[in-house]
Amino acid sequence: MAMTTKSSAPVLELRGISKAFTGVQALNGVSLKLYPGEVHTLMGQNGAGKSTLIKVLTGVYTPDHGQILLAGQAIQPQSTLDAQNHGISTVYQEVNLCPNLSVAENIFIGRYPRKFGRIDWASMAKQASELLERMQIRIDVTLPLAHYPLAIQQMVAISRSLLVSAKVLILDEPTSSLDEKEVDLLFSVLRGLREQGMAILFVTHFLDQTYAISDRITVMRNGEREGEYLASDLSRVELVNKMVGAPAATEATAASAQTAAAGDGTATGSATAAGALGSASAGRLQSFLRAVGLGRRGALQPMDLEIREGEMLGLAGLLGSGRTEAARLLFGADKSDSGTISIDGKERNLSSPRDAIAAGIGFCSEDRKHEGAILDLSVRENLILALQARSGILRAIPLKRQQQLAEEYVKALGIKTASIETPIGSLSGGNQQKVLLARWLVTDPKLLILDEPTRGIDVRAKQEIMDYVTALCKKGMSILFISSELPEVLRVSDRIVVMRDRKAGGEYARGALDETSVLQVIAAGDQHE
Amino acid sequence: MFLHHPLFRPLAALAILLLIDLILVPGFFHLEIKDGHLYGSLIDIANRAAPLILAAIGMTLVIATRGIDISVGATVAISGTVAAMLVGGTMVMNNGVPEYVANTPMWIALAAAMGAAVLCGAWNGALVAGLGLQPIVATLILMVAGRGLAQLFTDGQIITVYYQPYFFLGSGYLLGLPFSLFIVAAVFIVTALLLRKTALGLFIQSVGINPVAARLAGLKTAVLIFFVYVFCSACAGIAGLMITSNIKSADANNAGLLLELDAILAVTLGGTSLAGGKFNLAGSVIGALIIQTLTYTIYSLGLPPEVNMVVKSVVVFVICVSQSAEFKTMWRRAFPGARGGKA
Amino acid sequence: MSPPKPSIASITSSQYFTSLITVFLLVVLLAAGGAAYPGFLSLQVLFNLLIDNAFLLVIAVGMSFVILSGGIDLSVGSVLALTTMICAWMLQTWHWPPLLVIAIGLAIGTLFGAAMGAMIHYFKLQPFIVTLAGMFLARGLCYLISINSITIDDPFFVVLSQTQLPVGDCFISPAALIALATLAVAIYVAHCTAFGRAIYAIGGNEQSALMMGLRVARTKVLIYAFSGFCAALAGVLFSFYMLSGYGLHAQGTELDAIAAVVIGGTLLSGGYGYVAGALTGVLVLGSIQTLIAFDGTLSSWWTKIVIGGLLFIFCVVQRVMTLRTNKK
Amino acid sequence: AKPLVIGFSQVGAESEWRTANTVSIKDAAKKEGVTLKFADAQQKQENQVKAIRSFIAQRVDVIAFSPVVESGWDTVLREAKRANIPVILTDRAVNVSDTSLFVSFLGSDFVEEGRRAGRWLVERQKKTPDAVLNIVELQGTVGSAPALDRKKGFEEVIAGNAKLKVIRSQTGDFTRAKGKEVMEAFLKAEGKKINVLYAHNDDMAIGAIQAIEEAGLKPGKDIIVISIDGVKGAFEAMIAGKLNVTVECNPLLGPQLMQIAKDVVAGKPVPKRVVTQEGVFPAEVAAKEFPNRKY
Ligand SMILES: Nc1ncnc2c1ncn2[C@@H]1O[C@H](COP(=O)(O)OP(=O)(O)OP(=O)(O)O)[C@@H](O)[C@H]1O
Ligand SMILES: Nc1ncnc2c1ncn2[C@@H]1O[C@H](COP(=O)(O)OP(=O)(O)OP(=O)(O)O)[C@@H](O)[C@H]1O
Ligand SMILES: [Mg+2]
Ligand SMILES: [Mg+2]
Repeated sequence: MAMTTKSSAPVLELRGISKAFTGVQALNGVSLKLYPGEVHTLMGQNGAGKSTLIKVLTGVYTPDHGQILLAGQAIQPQSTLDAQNHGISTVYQEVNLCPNLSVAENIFIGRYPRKFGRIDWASMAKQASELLERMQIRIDVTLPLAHYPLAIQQMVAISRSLLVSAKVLILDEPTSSLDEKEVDLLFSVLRGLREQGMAILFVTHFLDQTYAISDRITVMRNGEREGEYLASDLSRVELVNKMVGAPAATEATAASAQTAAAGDGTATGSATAAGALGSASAGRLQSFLRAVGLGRRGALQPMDLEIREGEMLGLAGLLGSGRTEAARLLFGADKSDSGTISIDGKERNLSSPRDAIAAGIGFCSEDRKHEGAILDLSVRENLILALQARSGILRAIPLKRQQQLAEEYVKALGIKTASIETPIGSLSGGNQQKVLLARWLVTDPKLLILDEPTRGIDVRAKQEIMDYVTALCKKGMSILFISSELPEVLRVSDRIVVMRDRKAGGEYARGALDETSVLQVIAAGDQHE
Repeated sequence: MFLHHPLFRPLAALAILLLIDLILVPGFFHLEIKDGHLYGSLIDIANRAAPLILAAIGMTLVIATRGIDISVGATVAISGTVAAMLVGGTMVMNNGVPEYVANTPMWIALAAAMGAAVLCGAWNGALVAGLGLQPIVATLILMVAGRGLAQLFTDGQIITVYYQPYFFLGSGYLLGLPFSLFIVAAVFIVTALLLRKTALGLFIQSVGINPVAARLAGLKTAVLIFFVYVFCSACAGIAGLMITSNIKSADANNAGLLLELDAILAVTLGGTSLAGGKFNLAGSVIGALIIQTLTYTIYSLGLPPEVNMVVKSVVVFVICVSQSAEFKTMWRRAFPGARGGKA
Repeated sequence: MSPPKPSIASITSSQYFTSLITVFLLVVLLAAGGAAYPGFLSLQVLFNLLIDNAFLLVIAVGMSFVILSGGIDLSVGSVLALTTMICAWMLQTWHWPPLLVIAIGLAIGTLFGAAMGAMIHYFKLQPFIVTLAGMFLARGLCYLISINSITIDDPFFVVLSQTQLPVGDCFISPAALIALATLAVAIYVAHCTAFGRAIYAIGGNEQSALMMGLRVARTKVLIYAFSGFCAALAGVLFSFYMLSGYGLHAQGTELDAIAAVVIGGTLLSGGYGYVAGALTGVLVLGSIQTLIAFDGTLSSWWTKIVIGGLLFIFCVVQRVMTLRTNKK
Repeated sequence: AKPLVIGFSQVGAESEWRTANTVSIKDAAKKEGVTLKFADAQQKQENQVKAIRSFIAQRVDVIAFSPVVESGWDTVLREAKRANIPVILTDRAVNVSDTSLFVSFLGSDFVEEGRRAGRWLVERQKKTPDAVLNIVELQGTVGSAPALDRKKGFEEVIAGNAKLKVIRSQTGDFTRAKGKEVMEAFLKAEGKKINVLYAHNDDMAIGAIQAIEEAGLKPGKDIIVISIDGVKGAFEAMIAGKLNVTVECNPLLGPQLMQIAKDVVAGKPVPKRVVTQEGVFPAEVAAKEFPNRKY
């Protein structure tokens, strides 16, 4: 398909775009061509400049140098609206919708259906429902967006962008909070748009998805364009190497990159392979935390859960199956209305995050924008916040020690930041995520709950983080791992609890399940009801 | 480099105001020793600004948590009234000779006044942190009722104090400088140390920027917010003592009237955003000095009272606009050569 | 995918409840007044609530828009005073036709608001501070016109001031009807026009609104212009009410308006609430005052304390009931 | 018989003078067995209008009020008239097109108070006929009736005298704190040039006296201090020799108000204007007068 469009002129062309922020050259002479009727994927490590490029393209930032050509004409989009009027429609990395407005309004705001000059609410709701139904989402569109989990919000953002009859559609990591089924749906929608001749610029960290949909791939590295390739010409390993740096990079990097590439490719295979590396078998371990009948009306049906010392417990399940809710209850972020939690055999009342932290639990939330990052504060301050909270307000951690910790973790997790005093808000999405992970790692918790910790993190970083966490696990830290990426869960967990319909659906030891069988467990549950 | 310092612009605004005084008001910078202490316009400004600075310090922390406290004036009235009533003293005529008698030991009066102020803060804090009322309405309640309470204590009378030691607080001198300045300095230093040497500053900012994330990171958000309101009221309480001591009487209806607005103005002029989060304590102090200098300048210039407000508002507009980053960009675009080198 | 069952426990549904609770509490307040004071529950007393608070209602409507967008406007009371002053001045010294004078007054108020909105948006200044300075400026301008109060004796104003539209045995003033009409228009604008929805969007998340391609700049300037317009219209109504222009008119009205809007169930952080809440809020404040006037035994300070106390009870009951409902 | 019901709308409780006024009215009502409906307007005209409307709704026998402002009373007073409720003004006058809207005005005359202050100064000036006296003026709240009138009356009297010059005039908002603050600034700006201080009320004068003392001058001697109201504090200051004269503005209107109200209801004719008994108290008589002061 890409071949057919090759001959036509590009709809959108970027020439030598540069953009610097104080202390960072985010983009340096980047050029890019988008042809009608193709999916063009932008790949690169965290902080490579992908989001910045998109923001320049859509008028959020003004480039320092360079040109944007739309159908051969130079344009200077001044705002998102301006870009939209030029036929460029965008879904940004951080969901940019209004939580207080209804789902339908979020889709239609700015282009309401009207009757007698006023907004036609009924027809708007109907159209919105239909639109979402095309993506197989059946929800009450008249409720405020804030009612729904991040994934739904993401789908709403995508539906919104589909509504404009745009020539160019830009999606910045739209799939990071979607599960596989939804990704498939999204892709079939995108394929349809491609048929109609739309040019699609797509950003993702998932190699599978890249290959499933792209015609062409542009790799970015350190704010520069590394190269542009036809998807069919570029192997996974090559791609990863190009993102990470020359193949001549250190052996370790290349090796881990390859594992990552391989891991993403063949999930079940590597699960067993990784299993060999795993810690001691689950059965022998001591129980750390035991929850009995833990539940909350309307969110989670009473469930039992046991987490053992030094084990990685995976929580698998579809979107909205209640994983996040379970994690929040364990952490005391929400109050449970049934059940008990005991830690080290003693019953504990975890009624606030403080209690949980005191009991040695850490929780890395899935919603980094609203529940994680304190945007105006520096990387250092964000990083030590939980540790400081635990040691109490009066015992301030000396600045020296803070800096040392921050430097240490910036290095250990490969956080790309101008300095540890940079506000976390100006870091790229993936790097913010790493800082938040570090926030919990410095507290040296006995149990770390990771809710979608690898969301928005590039392949190599993902591998590094999982390696890091696995190593901690071996040293005795327990981990509750929640991820929408089934292969990843299967690969790293010692045990897996599958959740569906907001209750625990079953517990399985490593190796007892593969991807298809998990899906079967979930499906079987559905048949039961 | 210092051009980028957050204090640069408030300081520059203050400097320009003083420059105007230097040019237009003869003898503005004249200082002399009178009765063994310094005497002059600058001393007046500092002395007058003291209660405002105190209120601004407290308000800064409240604003940093995304809150606001519009009951500061009422708290000033309450604490001042309580102190004045307890210290009190009455004038009795003894054979045509006036004689002053004090009522309660001064330290008890001061403690009671501060206690009343802290109670006010606890009330506000409980409403905001405990009940989750919106700060402006929560503190509106005390703003309306507080002055009423103070008047209730005094039966609507102005309570005149006849007790010499009490006057020291607001109009005494130490080492040739107004004693109130020492109080302000002490409060400022204690607050700054508290923010620096403990994690209070970090926590307050975190709560102000993202309360949800702060809670999930294990902060006691409610306790912090409660504390901040108590602190603000305590500052207001000291300001109340200072004001009553300075005019040797407590005027429940007028003491600290609209002080909250000036305090909020001072905080913003000092570069702290009302949206919460990052704050600048020293900036608030400078903001308060800007306001007082401006008021004093208006008096000194002999402007007719009708134009006071217009002048004040225009100056505030000018300072705010000149402080905005957007204005700087526009300015640079308009005069590329003029400022290019500096920035 | 399993069909969604949205939880009832969420901010927005509680918003809806908050508004209902406010109405409910208002009814309780009126009933209590009726039980305690004879003659309190007459129709005329209820109409007086509207007649006496018409200007406050208009201001609160404008304030609702501003607060819904996440801003605040402290200048409204002063703009009201300025409008009364301008109207009185033009009528009494130049004898211009009253309709022209009203139009000029409204235009000045609107421009004043728009200018503040532009400063807020383009210089990224804090609404609180810009409108606080605007508050000083508008009051100051009043004194520049005259420090005396100016009596208006223009026949048109006098007629509008003294007309009583009979409703049964009772009457209502034209100003009250104008205020209600303003409220109706504002409700329509807020819920049925793109401008109204953009206000909510900006209040929900300004950054997102911008990213969604809304005209944030234009909307924000318009919001403050509208608030300025409402303040000026309130000023015109106030001149009907008082038949005078005066620099000290309506001191502190901005706080009453903010309180009314918030009591009506609108969140000061923006994005949540209904314009109609302004009416309930204004009626609550008005009823409290009327109750106190009917009681007639409270001294000045007790008046303040009782107003504070009633506000407290009101806010707490509202809050607690909202929390309750949320829990269910 | 049914007790007389009077609805009284007070300005507020903004000063000692005002509270004394309120107390006097309440006490008189109690003494006369009159039911008093008291409403406090917290210095807002609109609140007074609201209160008057509610008095009308309650069908009181007489409405009395101290208007916050002179203008803007036509409409509501017309409503009162239509409801056949007589209206008595206290303390301040109103400016209405139809004077039949109220039956009587009981109160002091602010312009006259200003004149008295001025006359006292003119007399005083005669002691030192050659010296030019530089006056600084502390005005009340900008735009308020007492501030406007006291300024007007004072200026009227001194206008003819070339030796009396107002060199500074600024508002002190009727409060001690502001009075002191403004006086401090005056002292720095004009220094020893100031010979006379004219304050629109006692509170500002008391504040200013402190500022004068702190400047190392002697209030009452180096600077002549004139003020208006005659509250207790002023007498204390005069006894201490710091204040030269206060012009009385009598707040004790209660008994007279009750009398007028009764007469009106009984159908007796009442005078349209009742001026209260007021004096001028120079420092010399302060000690003697002090024990008699009720407020
Ligand atoms: N507003 C800003 N201020 C300062 N620096 C910024 C800002 N936005 C981005 N940067 C910097 O620019 C660089 C590129 O960031 P960008 O968000 O484009 O990365 P990305 O490729 O999208 O990464 P990710 O995959 O993690 O989302 C990063 O180093 C980031 O810190
Ligand atoms: N498809 C959906 N439609 C509507 N609501 C949903 C949907 N999916 C989840 N929810 C809501 O999400 C809540 C539980 O989901 P939770 O976030 O705990 O699950 P999760 O498995 O962690 O999902 P996610 O992948 O979104 O994090 C429920 O309150 C439910 O209302
Ligand atoms: Mg990105
Ligand atoms: Mg989740």
